[in-house]
Amino acid sequence: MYSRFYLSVLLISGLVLITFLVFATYRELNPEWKKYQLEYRDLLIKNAPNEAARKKAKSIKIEHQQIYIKPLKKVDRCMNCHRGVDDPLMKDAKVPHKLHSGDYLKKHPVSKFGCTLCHYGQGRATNKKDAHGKGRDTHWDYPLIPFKYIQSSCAKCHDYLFLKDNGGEMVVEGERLFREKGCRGCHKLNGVGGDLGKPLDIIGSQPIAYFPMKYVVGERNTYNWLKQHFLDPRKIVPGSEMRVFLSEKEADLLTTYTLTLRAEEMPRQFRAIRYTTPVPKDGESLYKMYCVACHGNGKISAYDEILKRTIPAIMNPAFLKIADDKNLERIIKEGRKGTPMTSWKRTAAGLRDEEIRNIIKFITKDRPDERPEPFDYKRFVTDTKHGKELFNVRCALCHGKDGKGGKDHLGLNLRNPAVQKFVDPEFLAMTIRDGRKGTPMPAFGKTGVGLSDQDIADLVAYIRSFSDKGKK
Amino acid sequence: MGEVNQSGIAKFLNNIRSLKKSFLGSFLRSGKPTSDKSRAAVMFNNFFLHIQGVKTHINTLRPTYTFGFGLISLYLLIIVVISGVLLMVYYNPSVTEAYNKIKDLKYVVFGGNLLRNIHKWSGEGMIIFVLLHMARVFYTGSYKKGREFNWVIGIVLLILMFGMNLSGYMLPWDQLAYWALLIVANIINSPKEITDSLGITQYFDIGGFFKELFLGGTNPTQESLTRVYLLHIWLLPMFLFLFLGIHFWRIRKDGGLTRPDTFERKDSDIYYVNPPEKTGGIFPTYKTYGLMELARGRTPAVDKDVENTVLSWPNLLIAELAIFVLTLAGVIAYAYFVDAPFKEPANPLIPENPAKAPWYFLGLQELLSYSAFMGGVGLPGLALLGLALIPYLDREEDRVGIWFTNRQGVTVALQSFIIGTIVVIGILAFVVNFGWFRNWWPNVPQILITLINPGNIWVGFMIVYSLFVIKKTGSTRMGAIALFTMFLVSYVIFTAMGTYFRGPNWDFFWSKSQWPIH
Amino acid sequence: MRCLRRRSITVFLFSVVFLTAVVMLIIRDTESSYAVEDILKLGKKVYEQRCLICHGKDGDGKGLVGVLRRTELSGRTIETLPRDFTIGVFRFRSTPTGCLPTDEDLLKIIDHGIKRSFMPSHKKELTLEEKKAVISYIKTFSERWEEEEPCDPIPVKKPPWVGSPSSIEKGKRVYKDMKCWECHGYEGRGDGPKAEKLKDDWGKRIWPFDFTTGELKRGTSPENIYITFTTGLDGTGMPSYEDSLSEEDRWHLVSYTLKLMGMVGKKKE
Amino acid sequence: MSDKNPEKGEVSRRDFLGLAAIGTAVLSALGVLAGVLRIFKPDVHFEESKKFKIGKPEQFPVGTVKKFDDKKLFVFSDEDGFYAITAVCQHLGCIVYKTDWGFQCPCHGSKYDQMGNVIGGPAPRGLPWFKIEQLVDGSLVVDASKEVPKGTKYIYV
Repeated sequence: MYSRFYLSVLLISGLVLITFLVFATYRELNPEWKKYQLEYRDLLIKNAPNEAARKKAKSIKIEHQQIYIKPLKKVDRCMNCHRGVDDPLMKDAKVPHKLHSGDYLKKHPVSKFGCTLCHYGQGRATNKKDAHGKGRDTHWDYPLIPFKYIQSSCAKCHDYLFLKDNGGEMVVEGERLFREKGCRGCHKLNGVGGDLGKPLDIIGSQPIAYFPMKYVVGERNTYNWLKQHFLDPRKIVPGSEMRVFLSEKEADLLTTYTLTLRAEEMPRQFRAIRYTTPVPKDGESLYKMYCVACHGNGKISAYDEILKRTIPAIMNPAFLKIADDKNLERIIKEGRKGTPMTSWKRTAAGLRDEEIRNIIKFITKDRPDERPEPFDYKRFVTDTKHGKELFNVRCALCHGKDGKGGKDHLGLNLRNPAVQKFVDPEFLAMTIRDGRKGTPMPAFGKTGVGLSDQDIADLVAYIRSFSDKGKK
Repeated sequence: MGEVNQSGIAKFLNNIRSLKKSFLGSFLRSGKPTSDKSRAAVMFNNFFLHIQGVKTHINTLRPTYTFGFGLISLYLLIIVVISGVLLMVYYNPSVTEAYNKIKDLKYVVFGGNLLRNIHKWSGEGMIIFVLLHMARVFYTGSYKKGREFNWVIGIVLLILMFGMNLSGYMLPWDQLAYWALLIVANIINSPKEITDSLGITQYFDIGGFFKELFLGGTNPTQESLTRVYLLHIWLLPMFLFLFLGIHFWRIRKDGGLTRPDTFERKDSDIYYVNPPEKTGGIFPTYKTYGLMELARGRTPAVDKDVENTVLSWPNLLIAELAIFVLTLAGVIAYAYFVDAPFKEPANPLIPENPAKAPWYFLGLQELLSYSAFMGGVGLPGLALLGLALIPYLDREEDRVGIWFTNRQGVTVALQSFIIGTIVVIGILAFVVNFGWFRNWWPNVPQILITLINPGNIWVGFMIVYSLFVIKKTGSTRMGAIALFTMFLVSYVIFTAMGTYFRGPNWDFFWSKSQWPIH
Repeated sequence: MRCLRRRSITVFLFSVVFLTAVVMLIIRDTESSYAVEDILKLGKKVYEQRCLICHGKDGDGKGLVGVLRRTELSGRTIETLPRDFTIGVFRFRSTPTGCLPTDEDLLKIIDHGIKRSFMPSHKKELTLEEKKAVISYIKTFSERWEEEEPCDPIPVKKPPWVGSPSSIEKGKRVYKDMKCWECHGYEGRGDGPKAEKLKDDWGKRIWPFDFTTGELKRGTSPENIYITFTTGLDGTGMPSYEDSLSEEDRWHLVSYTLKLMGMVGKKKE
Repeated sequence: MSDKNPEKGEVSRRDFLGLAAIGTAVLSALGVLAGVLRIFKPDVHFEESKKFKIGKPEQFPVGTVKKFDDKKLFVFSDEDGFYAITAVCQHLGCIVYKTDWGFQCPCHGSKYDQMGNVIGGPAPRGLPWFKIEQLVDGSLVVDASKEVPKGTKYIYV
């Protein structure tokens, strides 16, 4: 009777509509977690020790499990699938029904702490992929933390002294490594440290987008980025100047420690910090914290491919012989512009005067007793022109024609304003005359190449004239 | 007394007994529509139905004439409104809560994810169908003969609909939302480009003023979310419904949908309509025009082609119902399979790379990457103005209601389609390969780029080409067809360019798989 | 603008060619005018000015500068001593293994220096005549130069397919079969199982090349890599593969080496 | 009435009254509209101050660049003094990053040189420089609401 076309359209689309409504309802009624809960119930029934327990197990309800932690504003729905996590009967069950390993849950009841506080992952999610936060399409910045880094979560509430004996060795070791590998030579933490790298204060809680994931192998998450970049910084960040050479295990330790550096702070009632860990103040520890990344043991001077320059041997006796404390303090405090050596004073990198003095004390512990023979630069009348000729023949090989040193040159940058400004001519002259034993810098004086004192004075005058030219 | 009481109670009991009948009778006043008269009365007496005529022209019911685009847009709007109200149950316009609320909706609300998908996709579906509707109205010349103003209303509705979609995009407060909000705010800010060039920003910062109005500050904050929310759920819908009312009212006043002056009924029409009964009924087809018996109008309308009309009940209503169910089924099927995008929580410190606006604005964003002002304000403004002016600049009134007017129209449309495609792709290829002024002369003043950029050149070409067509064919309608076809082509191509071929740093990539991972 | 630049380039090139021709004519003229003693005298002077500080007074590589250290990207510190001329063994030759290098080989080293070893380039500092003189002087340090004649250089002709994916794949097999990885490591990082205890012919600790660290000492080009495979590096653990590998296989190996060095087969960004 | 010298443009009393009444209505409506618009703009925005302390001058050794992520700001220090350049791209508000040659915006590929001048991409204007002031206690304050001409560097003790 009615129009055939529209009626058939109505019929077909009505059928499609009903089909999809049925599909959608089915999908909504059968979420992934239900399967796990049913499995869990079957396990309970199977493992029930007595009839009463079996009866109880049979009456268990399949429903949403949610932990709401008010002070943290956290919602965890992990127990939708991991319902057996605090059930002692599930000791031998398989994941996801397995009882939580160790006795952590005794002191950290699930109802108070939830799961994602330590394990991360997306607590609100109710399917495995989203909840574990794996893959980029889950759009979750804090995926489930690999088991080997899990200890980083302990440091949210516990102090290092406690962790040391109570299952947090990796954090403690990581912290030690962090100090001894000299990370703070380049990175600031709590406002103290060098300026070359990025500040690390909240690095562990930065979103994934913060890290350039281009070269990361395997899953692209913060954990893998951190570890792989500890193993080979230049592979992950091309052109990185990070000087770090670690074994696999050390990289894991440092990753664990880095992950403890987070922005959020636990509310008081969660924290259990009893002791503040003392920060070492002695020269050796400080040297390791701030200097060791570049200067190593300070004994040898080598050209460095990473920084593209020669790193001076600051604990070389020949150097210490002529460098007095005041000179050293000035170098450390002001830094050397144009080199990676930052200014370490209180207002820049954040070291206290006392700490700098301790470092100097440590550096100069091998200083030879004898003092060098003074050069007395002032008594000479100098000729920069002659100095220039000498420089081009004698010094340019290593220091470069313009004295700038730099790439593929053994010598240091002599045009460096710090050298020009702070290093007195006496020091320069003595260095040229006596060389630096233990480094490629030979003695140009009578004992070595055989330049006269006048020649050396001319050279010094020429070198010092760089700064005048620089200004023009 | 007792007798009166008794009879009163009896009456009352009687009333109760006949409650169903009397209630239904008051509700469905014309009774079961069995005769033509009662069918007409149903349409007439019902608030919701009376917006439609009692009789409908067969042309309106032919699916190949309208394809139901306008109707589908309306139904999508209804679906959007209903699903939107349902979403409001859970949504909370707060920068800290909005994101979590939507996650909850996804994970623990029965059908919540589907609901969100339906809301999202029917909203975006509206864009497509409104544009198709617009194209239909245009190509059948339906903006003429008194319908000029309704076309303008349609343009207003188009803008409002874009605004609704856009403001909705920002509510989840994820990375997409945040950066889209920022980009839109800066599009609003883009008149600065002109005021800067003129050096009057200091005194007359119109872009900055509106940006501030929109964001409630200088950066997207809670204030911005509140304002966007207000726009999305109240201000824009209110105006949308206001103008929608006018739109429908005008359709009715203009005599329903357009149709050819010389309409010929085909045998195949029998598939679409329930043919009018030749015998019986109150409308002897030989006698009267229109609804004189029922309507207390002044004069019977002539020229209604009454021979080719059929009763709206049931013909029109069954068609409308069919299309409604079709729309709903389509939306739900799509929403079942495709999830609405939802990314990481908003992070003001780390921009998305590429930071893309929602897809329907990516054509604009492509233009924006040449010049912010022209792409964001100048060209869209010009395009909307041009669209609105079409009915006033093309006043040829013959052959309204026929697709492409005539054979020449088909040719012109096809030619402009081909030429438009080639020229747009040519311009894009040129820009991708050789860059623009700034790549050649880095110090070129901005005003020059604002005035001469690929977008402007394209618009200039469109105008010149349609003038050329007008001159060649001697018909303004042909010029309009050329212009509109090119507009559609460029909208589609620019949008596709922005969506599929632009990657990080807005560089060109053949496919997303070539994007550098970052 | 561009036209002007092109013209100035033409003028510049032309004048360079012209000047070179003039200089070469002059040099050829003056060359013959020196007697052998004069050449040695000049050589000695140049040597004492520029070489002595590293290579030592007697050419034994024990100059004042001493050991040169260098920390690679992988963090290992390599110690280098300047070449000892008294043994008469040279690494960077174009002649077969065991042979003396040609004068051109030595000249090339003086001109270009040795990458990553602090041997600087003397191309601009010395005239050709001085360089030749210093080569003559260097030859006086070892008796080998009197007893032997340098062999003929090995011809190098690069096939066009070097660096292609299939060639890389074949090279990878050669790398595996010839046990290159024993020293150079599985990923070419110079950390193979044998690398730990590698010593040169005089008992000094040496390190296999880490391909990821940068330039080849003799300069990174496919030809140079090929010549290294063919001639070997005398005095080190790097043997010559002239006999054990076909020319084609050696070129395949070059492809793979280039891949390890990250110079081919990298996805374009 | 209206036929009274309409060509002279004279207005009768009643017309005048009508015009005045309607005019007043329109004016008051405009006034109300302006007042309504004004509601959207609070006297103070509910956001962080545009002026912020960045620290003492000693904290910026000569030759350093510091990026203040949350303030979207670069602070430079060279021999001639301090200067602050915004990190907000002037095209559509993305955040630029520092490169060897200047600044690069990830969104639409705008490029700026070291001074913040546009050298590529769609950005309509260079990155603005902000005013730096010094407080009594010696610390530096960047005022991100006040632009200064490019090249203005501040020298403080």
